[in-house]
Amino acid sequence: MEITLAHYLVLSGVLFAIGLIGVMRRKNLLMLFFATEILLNATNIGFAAIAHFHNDLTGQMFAFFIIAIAASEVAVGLGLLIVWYKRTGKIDLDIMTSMRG
Amino acid sequence: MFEAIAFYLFAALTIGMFTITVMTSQALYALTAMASGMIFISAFFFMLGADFLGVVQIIVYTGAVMALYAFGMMFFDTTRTLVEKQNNPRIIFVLGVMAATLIVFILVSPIISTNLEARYPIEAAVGNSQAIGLVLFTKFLVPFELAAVMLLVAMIAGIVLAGKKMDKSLTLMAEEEIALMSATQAPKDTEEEGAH
Amino acid sequence: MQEHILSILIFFPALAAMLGFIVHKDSARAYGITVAAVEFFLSLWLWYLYDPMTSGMQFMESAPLVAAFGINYIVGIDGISLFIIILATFFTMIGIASLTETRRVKDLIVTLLFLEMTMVGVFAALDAVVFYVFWELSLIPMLYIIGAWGGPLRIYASVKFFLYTFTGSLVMLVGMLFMAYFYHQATGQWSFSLLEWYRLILPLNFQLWLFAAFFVGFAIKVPMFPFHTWLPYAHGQAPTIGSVILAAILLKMGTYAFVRFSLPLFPDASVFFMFPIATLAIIMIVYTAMVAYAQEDVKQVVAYSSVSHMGVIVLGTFALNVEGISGSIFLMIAHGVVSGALFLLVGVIYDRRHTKLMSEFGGLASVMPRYATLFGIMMMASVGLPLTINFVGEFLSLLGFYKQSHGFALVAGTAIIVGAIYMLTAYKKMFFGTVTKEENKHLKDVNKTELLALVPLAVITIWLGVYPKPILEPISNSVESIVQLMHDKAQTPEAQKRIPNLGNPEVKNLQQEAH
Amino acid sequence: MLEPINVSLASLNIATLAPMLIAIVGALSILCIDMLKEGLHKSLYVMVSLLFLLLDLGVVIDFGNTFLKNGPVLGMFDMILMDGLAIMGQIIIVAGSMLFIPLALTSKRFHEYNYPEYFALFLFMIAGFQFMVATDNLIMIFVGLETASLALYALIALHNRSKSFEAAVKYFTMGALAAGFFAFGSMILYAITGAIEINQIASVLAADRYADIGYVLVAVSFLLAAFGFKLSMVPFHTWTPDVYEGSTAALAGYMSIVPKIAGFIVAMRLFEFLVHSGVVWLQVILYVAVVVTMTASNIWAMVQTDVKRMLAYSSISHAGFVMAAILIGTTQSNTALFLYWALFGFTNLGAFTMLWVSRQKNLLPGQSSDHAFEKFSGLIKTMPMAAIMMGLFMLSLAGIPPFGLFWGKIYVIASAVSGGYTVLALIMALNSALAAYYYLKLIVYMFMKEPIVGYEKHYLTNASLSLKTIVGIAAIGTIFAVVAVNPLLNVITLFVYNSGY
Amino acid sequence: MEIYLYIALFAPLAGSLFSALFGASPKTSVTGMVASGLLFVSFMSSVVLLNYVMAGHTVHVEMMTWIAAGDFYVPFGFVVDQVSVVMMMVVSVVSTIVHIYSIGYMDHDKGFNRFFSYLSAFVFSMMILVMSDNFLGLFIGWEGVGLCSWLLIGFWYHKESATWAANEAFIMNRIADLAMLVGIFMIYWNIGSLQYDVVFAEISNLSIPIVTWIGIFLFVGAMGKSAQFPLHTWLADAMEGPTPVSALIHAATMVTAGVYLVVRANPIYGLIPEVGVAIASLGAFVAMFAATMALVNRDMKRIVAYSTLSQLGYMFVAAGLGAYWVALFHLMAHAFFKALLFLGAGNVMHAMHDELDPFKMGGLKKSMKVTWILMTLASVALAGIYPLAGFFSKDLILEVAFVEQHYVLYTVLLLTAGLTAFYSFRLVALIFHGNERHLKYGIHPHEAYTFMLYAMAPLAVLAVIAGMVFKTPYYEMVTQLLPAIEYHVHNHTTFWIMTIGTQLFVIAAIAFAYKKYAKAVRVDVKVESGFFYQLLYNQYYIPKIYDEVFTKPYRELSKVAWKQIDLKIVDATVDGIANVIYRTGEKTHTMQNGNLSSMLRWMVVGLVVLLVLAIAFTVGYNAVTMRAM
Repeated sequence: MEITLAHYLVLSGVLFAIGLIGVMRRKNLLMLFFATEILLNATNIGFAAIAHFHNDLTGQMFAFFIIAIAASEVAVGLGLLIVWYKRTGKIDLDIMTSMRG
Repeated sequence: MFEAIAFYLFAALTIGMFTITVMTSQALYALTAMASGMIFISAFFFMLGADFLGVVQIIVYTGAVMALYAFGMMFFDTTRTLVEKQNNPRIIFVLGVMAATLIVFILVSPIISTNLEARYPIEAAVGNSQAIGLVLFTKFLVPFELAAVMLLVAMIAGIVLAGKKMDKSLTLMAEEEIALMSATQAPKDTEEEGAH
Repeated sequence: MQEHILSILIFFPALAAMLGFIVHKDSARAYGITVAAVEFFLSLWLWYLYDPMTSGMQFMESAPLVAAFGINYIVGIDGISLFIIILATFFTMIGIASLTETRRVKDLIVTLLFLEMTMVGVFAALDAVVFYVFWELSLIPMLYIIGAWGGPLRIYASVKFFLYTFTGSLVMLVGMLFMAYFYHQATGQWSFSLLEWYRLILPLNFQLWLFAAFFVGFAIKVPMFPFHTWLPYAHGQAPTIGSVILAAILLKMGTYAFVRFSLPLFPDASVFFMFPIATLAIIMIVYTAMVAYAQEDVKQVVAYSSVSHMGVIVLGTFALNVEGISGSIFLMIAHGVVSGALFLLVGVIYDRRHTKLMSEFGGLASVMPRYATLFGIMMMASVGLPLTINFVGEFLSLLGFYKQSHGFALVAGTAIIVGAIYMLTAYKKMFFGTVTKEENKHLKDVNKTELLALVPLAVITIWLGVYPKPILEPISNSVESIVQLMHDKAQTPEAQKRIPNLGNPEVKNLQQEAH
Repeated sequence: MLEPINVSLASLNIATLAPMLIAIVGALSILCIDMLKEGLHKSLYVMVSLLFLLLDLGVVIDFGNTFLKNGPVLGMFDMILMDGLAIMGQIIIVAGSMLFIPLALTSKRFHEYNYPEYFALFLFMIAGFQFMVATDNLIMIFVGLETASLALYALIALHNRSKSFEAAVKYFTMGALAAGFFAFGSMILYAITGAIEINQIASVLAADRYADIGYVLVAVSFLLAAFGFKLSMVPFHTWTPDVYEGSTAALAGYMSIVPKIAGFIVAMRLFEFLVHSGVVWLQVILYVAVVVTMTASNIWAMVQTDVKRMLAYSSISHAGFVMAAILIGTTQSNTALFLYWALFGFTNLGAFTMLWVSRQKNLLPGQSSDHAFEKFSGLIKTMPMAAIMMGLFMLSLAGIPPFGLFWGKIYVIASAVSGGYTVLALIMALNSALAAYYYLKLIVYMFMKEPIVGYEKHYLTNASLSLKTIVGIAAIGTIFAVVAVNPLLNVITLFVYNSGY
Repeated sequence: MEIYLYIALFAPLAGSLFSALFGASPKTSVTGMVASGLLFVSFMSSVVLLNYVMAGHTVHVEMMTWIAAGDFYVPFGFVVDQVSVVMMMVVSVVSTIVHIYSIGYMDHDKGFNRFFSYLSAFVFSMMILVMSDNFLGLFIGWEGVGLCSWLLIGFWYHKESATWAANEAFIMNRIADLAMLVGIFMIYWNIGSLQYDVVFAEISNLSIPIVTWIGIFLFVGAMGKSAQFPLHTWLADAMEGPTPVSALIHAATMVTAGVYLVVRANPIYGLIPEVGVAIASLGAFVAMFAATMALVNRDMKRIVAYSTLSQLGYMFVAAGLGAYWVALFHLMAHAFFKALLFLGAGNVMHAMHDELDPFKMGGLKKSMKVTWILMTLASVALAGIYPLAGFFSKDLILEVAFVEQHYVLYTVLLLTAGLTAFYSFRLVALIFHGNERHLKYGIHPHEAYTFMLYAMAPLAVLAVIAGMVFKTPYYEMVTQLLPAIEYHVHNHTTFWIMTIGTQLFVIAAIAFAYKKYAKAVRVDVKVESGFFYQLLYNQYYIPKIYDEVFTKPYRELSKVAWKQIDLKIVDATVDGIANVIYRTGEKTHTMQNGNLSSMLRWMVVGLVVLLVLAIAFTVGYNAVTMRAM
């Protein structure tokens, strides 16, 4: 049986959904960031697959830039987490509710 | 056939790994599972002929990002069991499963577009990295440079935020305290972080 | 200067208000009186320059504002707007002159002068957007006046006033934009100029919708039943000056707008909605008169009486003939004078007793005879006694509507009965009987300042009741042109039947001369 | 083998990069200055930034002239697209930034202004936004967006107090999720069209007659979610009030204007052709989204107790209002969008600056938040000028004529009417009435209540000449907007029309 | 002649304004003098005009435009013709006398100046009413007298009953005025003018139904002013005012305005005899109805008021039957003797310290001889004994009814004549004869000022001679304008039987009254507790019914309208909408709970909703396209 683009896309979609579950579920911010990485990675599979099946490099380029973005996000995200941690000693997002309403 | 086996194998592995990442209550498991998930993804890249991407994936993710996360975990002391209070776990899974089902429902149907055309076709004769290099430094030169700026921004942001200067908040200090502090060139004993 | 007199009239108070910030607070009132007096005399001069025999617009000025979107600063007046403008300047003047407020007088004066600008602007505007601008802008000073100088419930009252009116006028704004769009469709040009809109003949279903949209804005302002409930609160809480201006001028914006917009733009719709609106008007007349009768607070009586009278005005407007419309416009002025005076009078007693409950009074006629007399004159005018200013308007309005429907006019005519009931009852409660409350025994009669405001009003009330011609004639001339316009534009047979054809208005004017 | 590619330098139109490059160079030079000498006063950096932005603006305006003569310019392998939208967008972005940067010159010292990096990041962010609007390539949009966003997260956090960290983390996390949405949406579009340039996507889809309707809709769903986040459409808006509250008033004001216009331009590029494609679904969805966003945020704004949060909800509502212009999708409505946003910019600048002026470092006794309503009680009695200014901005926001926003508002509503969306126009109008309630609430506090004893001397605590100047500019812009509307309208129409929107 | 017209018209106004100047100051006799003097001037001018009119001329002036809008045009126009000059004479004579009388009567009153101001204003209004040359001008006067009546009834405003009566009078009149206005509207829209001459010239061109309606509406207007059933209750209550006011307004002039209107509008009523008959029937009914109420009443002034009402009924019978000149004639005669009666009553009241119950008086003829004579004279005239005025005017009406073959009316009127005689002399007997019952209340009566008595003298003279002397010249003058119909019973025998029979009947009634009341008053408890007595004493319970049926429900309904409808429905709806919106905000803004997790979930929810909608649409779309294929 042949593996088609649809297979990859479905995989991509499933992984994305897993990422979504993680994003919704995680209370520990660091773990939450893991989940956002999953989202981007899921997309990357899709891009690479499309590039392959369309025989077009653009998809790979997109995936490449997404990796760059993911990396930058990690840097900034960790920076934010560090200051937050220094201030509160926790990285649990449930304590982050000083603003509401 | 080989392709199929490889696909299903890696798909299962990736899904498994990521599920662990998302579901486990052990931070270390999560980290490890994600790292391996990333590597399995690079396998897909290789399978799809995106060698360059595969390499970048391993280097950037498994090398840089994961290292950062590992550092973060140590810093935040999250190696223990995570305690995460879920006030309504069911809704999360309902939403997740729904999203997955819906996306899959559409994605399984074949694409019937007839006007697809490859703008930058992959030529078999050319190595993937070479081709990418060519495209990257012509068509995608500007985004590439911009990505560099973005990384610079991320770097500055990371450095500034994690820097020691953030320990004392001028925002929260009264004007007199600031004046005093700059006059005495920040002696250590006046460090009253978080006056609130 | 004459060709710019309207602009001067509109913006002079605003300019003066800005400069007023600099004036020392002790002199603010004198400054206010001076400015308002100058403005009033300017408006009188306008009357002097006005040619009463011409029915069209005079002193037109035009300047582009947003030319790309067809918004122009167009102002001009005809007989319909002239006198309401004079009324506005007059009431601002005597309002400031009779001011007894002591808290932050300067702010109040400045606010009033801004309000004056918006009032004059509304009545002079001939461009829908400019009209809308002034219309909305007039809410702000009034909001402030009620909210800052009002009674205990002032914030509720002022916010209610603002939001209610604002909501209505936003619907109207959509109507205006649709009208402009329609004009654009018809001519390829954007225009908000009223006079250009007049030339459009709209299909009936458009007319109906647009009429409804405009109606919401106007009806809330008037205020028509069942949109009237903001009014008692506003009046109840507003300081005297606020009530006076609100009743005398601001309410007139709604009825004026009916004449200026609804009738000539949508003649067929006007006929179509004539009876529903007349029904509302009658409910206003009778029902609010009953509500007024039940009140315990004299100011509320006057407030509800305003609604009741506005009902007659609306009815007269929708008579769609010269008699009715002229009458309703005259009644606008009349009601302005009379209700303004009544609110001033209520203010007089409020200043002395700090209560407006009628049960607190009684027998005032013996303690304050001059006050009782002035109140009596104004009350009788409000009741619509002949030879007072109200009668002319009320009579013509009812006369006009009688042409359209005998039954409606008959029911509406009960205004003269129910009006007498609540007014006389209120008067009786306040002035007749013996003085029962100790505090009332030594009340001072009206003083000179108050007389200064009240006597001119009483004089006008009777003068224009006896000799309304100087005002009625220009009004009537201008109304004729509107009615003729409506007749010419009317498409449905019903409308053609209901709106009279005047033939050539010029000839008729001559006929009237010969009388 | 690959042939070496010959590209003539002229065909690259390297000049199209100039505006963004100026901003980047500005940022780098600030970093260099800091490297050469530490501890320089913030006013230096403000002025340097201003200078570079001025240059930037000059170049953009120059492009505007060229555009009017020659039409859109493509550059750098068609990666940069200088059409009317891009130019308009950049003008608003740069000019808006120029008006906000002097707000750093407060009389009180706040943490972030001690960092030269703050200004560098600010300029990088502007460059990011400029890239974002000056292209129709999804990659460029994505990278530009992320550059700007990452810088923005840092700027928020640099205020250095727990609320600002909280705001930054929230914004960041949700932004990451939105980035995921964007990426996934782009992926699906790419899957069915093989293109990542919006106009190519459009033409492919049109050629296919939207055969893969399911894919298109799923892609649009993802993109809508992503831009819903950026433009704070309900229910993707939840970050807005928290982030506004957590960041400084100056930055909050900035966020209510500049990032949004960038978002709108991209949204316009993305959704306009879809709206016109006759995909009813999108029209309905956008319709619902617009109405829900406007109404819900207005309703929530009513119950706020903090002025800044109230303004946050209000800006959500305004965004919803403007989103309607995209739904309507006529030249007039797109023109209206820019007009509205330009006028909104001035007014909101004023309003947030007034808040910024009143910012004190610690909460006073009885004060529940930085800009709680009660702080403004009776302001007319203690600081009449401030009260009048604030009142003016509130009135303008409420759409009371003749102040700035009114003209934008009628033009948007007019475009709805002419576009055949009469009911929408009515809903928009009625929403303005809802909105009036909460703007009025502040006016009520300022003008109709008694001052709270002890608060009065804290009101103008953060004022400085430059802040006052900005308020003045905003006030003048708000009051005399009517004069500017006609020329603005003419120019914007030209730009929008010639860009094919 | 115009100058006399203006003098006659405006002299009272001048008097009024002059008095008004001193309105708030303490008593100054000069106001009374000046006002009376000016009225006398007005009277003299009226005399001049009368002479002029007698010579067959009329005066018609148009002073200035009043209301002109579109086609509507009404001037201040005045006409002195045969009808109006009669009214002017009546008004000016009676009012001059009442003014002079009042100087004495109001001597001790604090509101002396105010009183004259009001009283002269009333005369001015009345002059406008009778002199106007158009319906709207008439309406000015109509309302003007209403206003003055309100002011004067409520003159003693500290009395609750007085102010209540004043308001009642005004409001009741307003009800009728509405009908009158409608009548005016009808005239205008059908004829295009309100000028009498135009209207009367054109009226015959209108269809009869329209004319009928006009007639009905105008008459309803007249019913209010002339206090015809069912709008009659205010008149008796109006007796709360000072007695000169009752004499002038509620006896001699204002209440007859309704009659004047019908007479004036005779070309209209001439076209619609059916309406005329209805008017006459109502008039006869009222005549009887009022007379019965007067029989048992225990209030001196109310008795006289009911008598006025009854006489107005007579006038309407005449007017309704087309005998306009007779109606007008009775109006004039009645004015004289009724004013006299009232002024006499005023003297008695003065003497009795405002006591009104005749059962507490008695034997006053000793101390108040002149008053006794004057009042007896007036009562005789009222009873219609030859040769006093009443005989000529009232019996003429009986004849009219007879000649027009309305025998029922005739019978009613005849009976009423008897009743009239009875109650009139019951009053006279009770007051002036018998025991001095008042002594036990410690009252020592005294005669009024002499000049007051002198002032009354002309009225007495007129009451005596008006019938004899004036009838012929009056008839000749008036019939130039009014239909000249001589009402003679052609059969001489019948005539004499009728005349003498009537006289005898009346005299018998008088005798009965004297017999019953002149000596001692026996209170017949059985009769007084009987149904009829109670019915009559309580004015047929009509005021009570009105109170129960109209006043109270109106008050309750008003309360309901305010508290229930306005506040609880209309306003509550508005506030309700606002509250619902606000509450929604309060309830739902907790969605923003500040927790990042739920914020992220909201985003996913948004996405999923979009996806669901997208898929639903896709499925639907595909289904549709499938079917299409």
